[in-house]
Amino acid sequence: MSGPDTQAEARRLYGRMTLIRRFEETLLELFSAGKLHGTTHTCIGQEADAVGVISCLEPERDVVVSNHRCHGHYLAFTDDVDGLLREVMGRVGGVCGGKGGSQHLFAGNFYSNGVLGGTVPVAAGMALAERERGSGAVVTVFVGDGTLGQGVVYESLNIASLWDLPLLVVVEHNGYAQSTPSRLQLAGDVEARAAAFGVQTARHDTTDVLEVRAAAREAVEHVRGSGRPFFLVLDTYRFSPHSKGDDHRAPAEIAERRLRDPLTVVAGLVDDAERDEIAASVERRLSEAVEQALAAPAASLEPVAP
Amino acid sequence: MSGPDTQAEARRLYGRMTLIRRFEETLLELFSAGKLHGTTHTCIGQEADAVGVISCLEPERDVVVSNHRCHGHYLAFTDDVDGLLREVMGRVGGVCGGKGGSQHLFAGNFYSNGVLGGTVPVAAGMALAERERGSGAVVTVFVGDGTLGQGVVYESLNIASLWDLPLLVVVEHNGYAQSTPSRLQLAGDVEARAAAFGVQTARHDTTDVLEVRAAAREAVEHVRGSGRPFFLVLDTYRFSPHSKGDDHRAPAEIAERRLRDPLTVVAGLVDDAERDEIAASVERRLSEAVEQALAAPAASLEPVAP
Amino acid sequence: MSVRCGQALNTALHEIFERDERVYLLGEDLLDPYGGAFKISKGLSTRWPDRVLTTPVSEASLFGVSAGLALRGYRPILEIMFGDFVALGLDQVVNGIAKFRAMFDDQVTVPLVVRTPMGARRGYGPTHSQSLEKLLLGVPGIRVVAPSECHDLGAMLAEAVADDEPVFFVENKLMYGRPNRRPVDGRVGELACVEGDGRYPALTFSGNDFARAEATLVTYGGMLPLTLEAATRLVLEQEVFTEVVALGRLLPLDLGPVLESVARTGSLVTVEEGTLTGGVGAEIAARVQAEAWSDLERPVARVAARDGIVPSARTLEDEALPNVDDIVAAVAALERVGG
Amino acid sequence: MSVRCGQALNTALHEIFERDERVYLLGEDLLDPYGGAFKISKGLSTRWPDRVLTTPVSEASLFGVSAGLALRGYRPILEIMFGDFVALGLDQVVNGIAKFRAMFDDQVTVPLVVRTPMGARRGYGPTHSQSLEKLLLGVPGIRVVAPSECHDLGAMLAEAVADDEPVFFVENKLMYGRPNRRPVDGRVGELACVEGDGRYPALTFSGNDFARAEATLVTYGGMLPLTLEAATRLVLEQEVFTEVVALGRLLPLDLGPVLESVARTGSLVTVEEGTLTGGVGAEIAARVQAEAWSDLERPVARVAARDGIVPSARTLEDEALPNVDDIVAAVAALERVGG
Ligand SMILES: Cc1ncc(C[n+]2csc(CCOP(=O)(O)OP(=O)(O)O)c2C)c(N)n1
Ligand SMILES: Cc1ncc(C[n+]2csc(CCOP(=O)(O)OP(=O)(O)O)c2C)c(N)n1
Ligand SMILES: [Mg+2]
Ligand SMILES: [Mg+2]
Repeated sequence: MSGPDTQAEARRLYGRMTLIRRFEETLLELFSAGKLHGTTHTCIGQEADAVGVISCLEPERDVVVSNHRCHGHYLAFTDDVDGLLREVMGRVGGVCGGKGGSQHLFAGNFYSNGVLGGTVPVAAGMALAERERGSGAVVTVFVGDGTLGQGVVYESLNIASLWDLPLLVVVEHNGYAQSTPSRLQLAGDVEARAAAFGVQTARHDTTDVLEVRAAAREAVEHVRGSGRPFFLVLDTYRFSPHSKGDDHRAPAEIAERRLRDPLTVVAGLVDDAERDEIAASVERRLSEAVEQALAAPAASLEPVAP
Repeated sequence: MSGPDTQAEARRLYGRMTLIRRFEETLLELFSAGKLHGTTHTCIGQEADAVGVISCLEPERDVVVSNHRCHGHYLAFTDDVDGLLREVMGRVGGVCGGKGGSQHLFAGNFYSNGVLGGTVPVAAGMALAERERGSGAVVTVFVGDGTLGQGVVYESLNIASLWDLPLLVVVEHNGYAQSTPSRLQLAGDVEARAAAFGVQTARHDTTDVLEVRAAAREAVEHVRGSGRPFFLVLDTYRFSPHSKGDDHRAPAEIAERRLRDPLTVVAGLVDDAERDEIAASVERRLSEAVEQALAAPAASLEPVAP
Repeated sequence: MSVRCGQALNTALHEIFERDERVYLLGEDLLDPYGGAFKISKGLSTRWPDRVLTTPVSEASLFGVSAGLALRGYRPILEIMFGDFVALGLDQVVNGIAKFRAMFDDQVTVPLVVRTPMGARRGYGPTHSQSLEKLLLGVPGIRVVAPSECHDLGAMLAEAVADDEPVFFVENKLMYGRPNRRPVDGRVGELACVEGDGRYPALTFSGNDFARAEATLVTYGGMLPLTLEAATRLVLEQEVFTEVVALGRLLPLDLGPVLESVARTGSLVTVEEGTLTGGVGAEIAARVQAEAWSDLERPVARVAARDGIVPSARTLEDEALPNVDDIVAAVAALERVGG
Repeated sequence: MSVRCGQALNTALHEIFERDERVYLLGEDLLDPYGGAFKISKGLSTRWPDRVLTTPVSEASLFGVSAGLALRGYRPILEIMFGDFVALGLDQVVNGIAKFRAMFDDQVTVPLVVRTPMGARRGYGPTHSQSLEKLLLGVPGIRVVAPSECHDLGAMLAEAVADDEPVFFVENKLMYGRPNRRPVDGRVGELACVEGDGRYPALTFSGNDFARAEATLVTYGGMLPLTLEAATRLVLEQEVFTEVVALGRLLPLDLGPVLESVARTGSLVTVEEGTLTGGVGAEIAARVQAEAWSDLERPVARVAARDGIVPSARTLEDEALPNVDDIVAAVAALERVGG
């Protein structure tokens, strides 16, 4: 589990996670400094999910549908720091021209929406399109555990199973919906909820991006190979507040989960020098992006010369 | 299984089923004769469900929530032939003044609505009310197998399980939603869909009203005793079309299921004389009801002297 | 003898399916021999078994699935069995379908068509008889098309499928069984009929070849035959001539033909089957009084269903819904105000 | 210094809970210390742990559950975190909650209150900034109440809970943080303010003690402060006096105070934050032109959001939404029409 290939891979994944982490920390700082307006939901602590799963996808062919907590998915899929930063900041050059903002992103094969649950049937429909087109694409939709409260998720699992749709549902189970812990919103067994519809499932309690990647690879292969849906539950944790403030979870609980920070977990496979280099290059990239975004004009309805 | 108590019981249940059967056959005749307007969904063939389940309930205390196919449930619960007939016929004296018609009934602790699925959360809310009031009531909601396509059913199972609601969901699994057979609308396993939410389940493939009654008694006792929901699947079949015409099922399939007609199945426990007596009294009751309904004025917005 | 409207729609669907293999049909009970609850989809599943998907009873999800198909290059048609059930899909409509194009900065389109029958007068009761298209008027980002029995149903359905915007194609239950009375040589029966240009055109009718008329009646969908009957009765019983405009599209609302007619008549009555408050007539009245103030000799009047349920009993249903008498009375009452 | 509107609502909830044990609160993230996303429910779960139910994220079901509670004798309050999510519950609203009483022939009532914040100007983007109350106007059988920062928020919420009809209590996100500026001795600051009678009263404001004014502005909810600011600017910059009516209830719509004011001013401008087409202003305009035709010197004008999304970027959001300038311009433009 630590040959040279794994190490190169770990480095790449570690780099991606570091970018996402620092991107979102930067957003929170910009908010605190009053340089951002609106809302944001960071995935700090959950980066292994986005990076591990999306590393198994082919961005030219596969489709990702995400939710309110979409920055990590977006960056893992597109690497488009500028487009996202400017979108969130409402500046010219935002990937949706400032119309969508943090929760409503589109680029290439990536889509997100901020209303919970409704993304799942849309993803199912996209999977149907890809199946009909014979593209061999897998459509991956990320949802949180709280989103399992939405009935449309089950309607869509039923349909995906009935119609053999190439749909991968990834549940990022961070134990909370906003302020509400799972025990107050989820009865029974999460995996069984999908299995009941004849959908194959797996669940992994890990923040190790390589483990996530291995689990996702199996899931993606299952979907691509069989053309049938898969329901992958990833137990995780967010260190940051739900949105920008207002975190009432016990500090001890957070501290304990920080011991399993995905950046630390995989760090053993990246040597110090590489880590420093990654850190430096991420900081460079982000500070340039921030500087340019701050200098860019505010989004406007007038078309901008390219 | 055939002592004198069982026989008396069987007679009572047989009588109730006969009433429902003949009531609905009469409706279909009135439709054919152009004496009825609107729509109707008969439960011909499924009477053992309504009669068996409702025989375990206490109409003064327990609540029933039903769907489009509600005549059997209504008659089993209220025995109100006149109120229902006039409601369906749009005459003065209809139980909802002609406003609701066939699918939208209310009387005492009975409610029905014609939009599929939405009844389940309403029933859950009623169960919450009864729990809070400490009435010890069980709220029973009848749905069809096709209605398991509605996501709100799963939202409500989750809530009923999380909140310990005294809710009995009865699925009358007649193998079809309108014209569509189960295999085209239900993936996976029906019982597992509820079990996944930590809800106790049972499934019985029977048209024997005594068996239905035994199964329902267990379910009702479970709900009343534990205060927790129960999901009871009853496999059944309707002999009549979905609504008034348009039945494309194979005649051989229907014929085969007619061998298990609930009226025949239990008939062995009722002797010929009793059967004749029941038949005669049902005919008398229905023909009087029809005659009076036909003579009654059309429903009107003006209040009618009692 | 013209074909019935239901048949015209069915034929159009066959032609659309033949022409464009990106077109899919989703909905409940679509398979032959059933062919959909109102039979409009008959024959399609036999000819194109792979492109007709009969679905579970999962309206909310179906709106989303259709949107997903449309976002990825297909042209789905979603049949919602009763218009009342559109309510189950409104999150998908309001927070997804209507917004994707704008919020993704014009980089995507959602070319889907939702076909659904609205309307009452069949005794189906409160949850199966509504005219809920009024709710859709408040949702920017979609189109609402509502043909009448005198419209070119096939052409309009084809236009809807070819449209890059999401289209609600609102049918009417009673219309299905009635003849599709297309204008021939500019006439429908005794009436002169002028058809507008472009997609989803309005039709304007006159009983005296656009000679002087005393009021304009604007309506759509299933209320057209009642409105035309009222217009005829007004001529026969009161010698009052009117012009009748049957809109083809309710959203975006193009009131050109109405404004032109009002410029001639000076009076307007809106006629719809849905309930009054927040109805189609409200938006029409608000616009016409703003845009044609100087043409109007009196306030715009509205004829609509009583605010409330559509009861099940025929007698009660009749009392709740607008009928020919109501239209005649509304026109007669115009005399008494303004002027 | 008056309390903030959010605080006033929170205090009212505490009083309502104290007074009536049939009152329950359901919604997402209600438990202390969180107390709901906008904190309006703070403290309730601590005092009444059994009557505050924090829920899964299941809006559709929650509408139904609340209806069930209400049908069986309780008085539930449902908090929907963002008004945009009302769309998920519209089947329950349209096909259940709004119909039960009528279709069950007046034998039941559904006394539930849905509290929800609508409105934009916080950069939350297209799916978290809408003013969807306009869609509810087309649903007979419910009430829609929409207090402004000058209304007696506590009393109105208590009235809603005491109401036997289902009530949508539409709050406004920005209002929560603003002072609840109740009239004192018939004045709010410089302005004379007359409060109507009965439940959910309208407020009518005048900058010159109801001496001659040139137009009436009718608005509600979060647009009141902008409308009052526009009225002030019109006086200062153009010496144009107006009267401003802040409705308390949108459905059923009681336009008495508007008609009274229009009888004095002869002109009406409607002001709302939601999108124009099919908005609240459409119904108001349709009614006022019908009922006050002879009082009106010119057509009713409407100020509303551009038909489209509420974009996320502040600059774009500002362009899409109606602001003080738009209101001033609409009044200034009145001069140019009719008269
Ligand atoms: C339909 C809907 N209801 C409520 C919300 C408000 N909301 C935003 S995020 C969130 C919690 C979601 O929890 P989960 O699905 O577990 O995702 P997480 O935030 O934990 O990543 C809620 C309730 C929403 N966006 N959409
Ligand atoms: C939300 C909704 N969608 C569709 C319908 C139309 N419809 C009425 S009954 C029915 C089939 C229901 O099947 P099932 O639940 O199995 O009950 P059954 O008719 O077999 O008793 C359908 C699709 C409806 N009433 N409500
Ligand atoms: Mg979560
Ligand atoms: Mg069935």
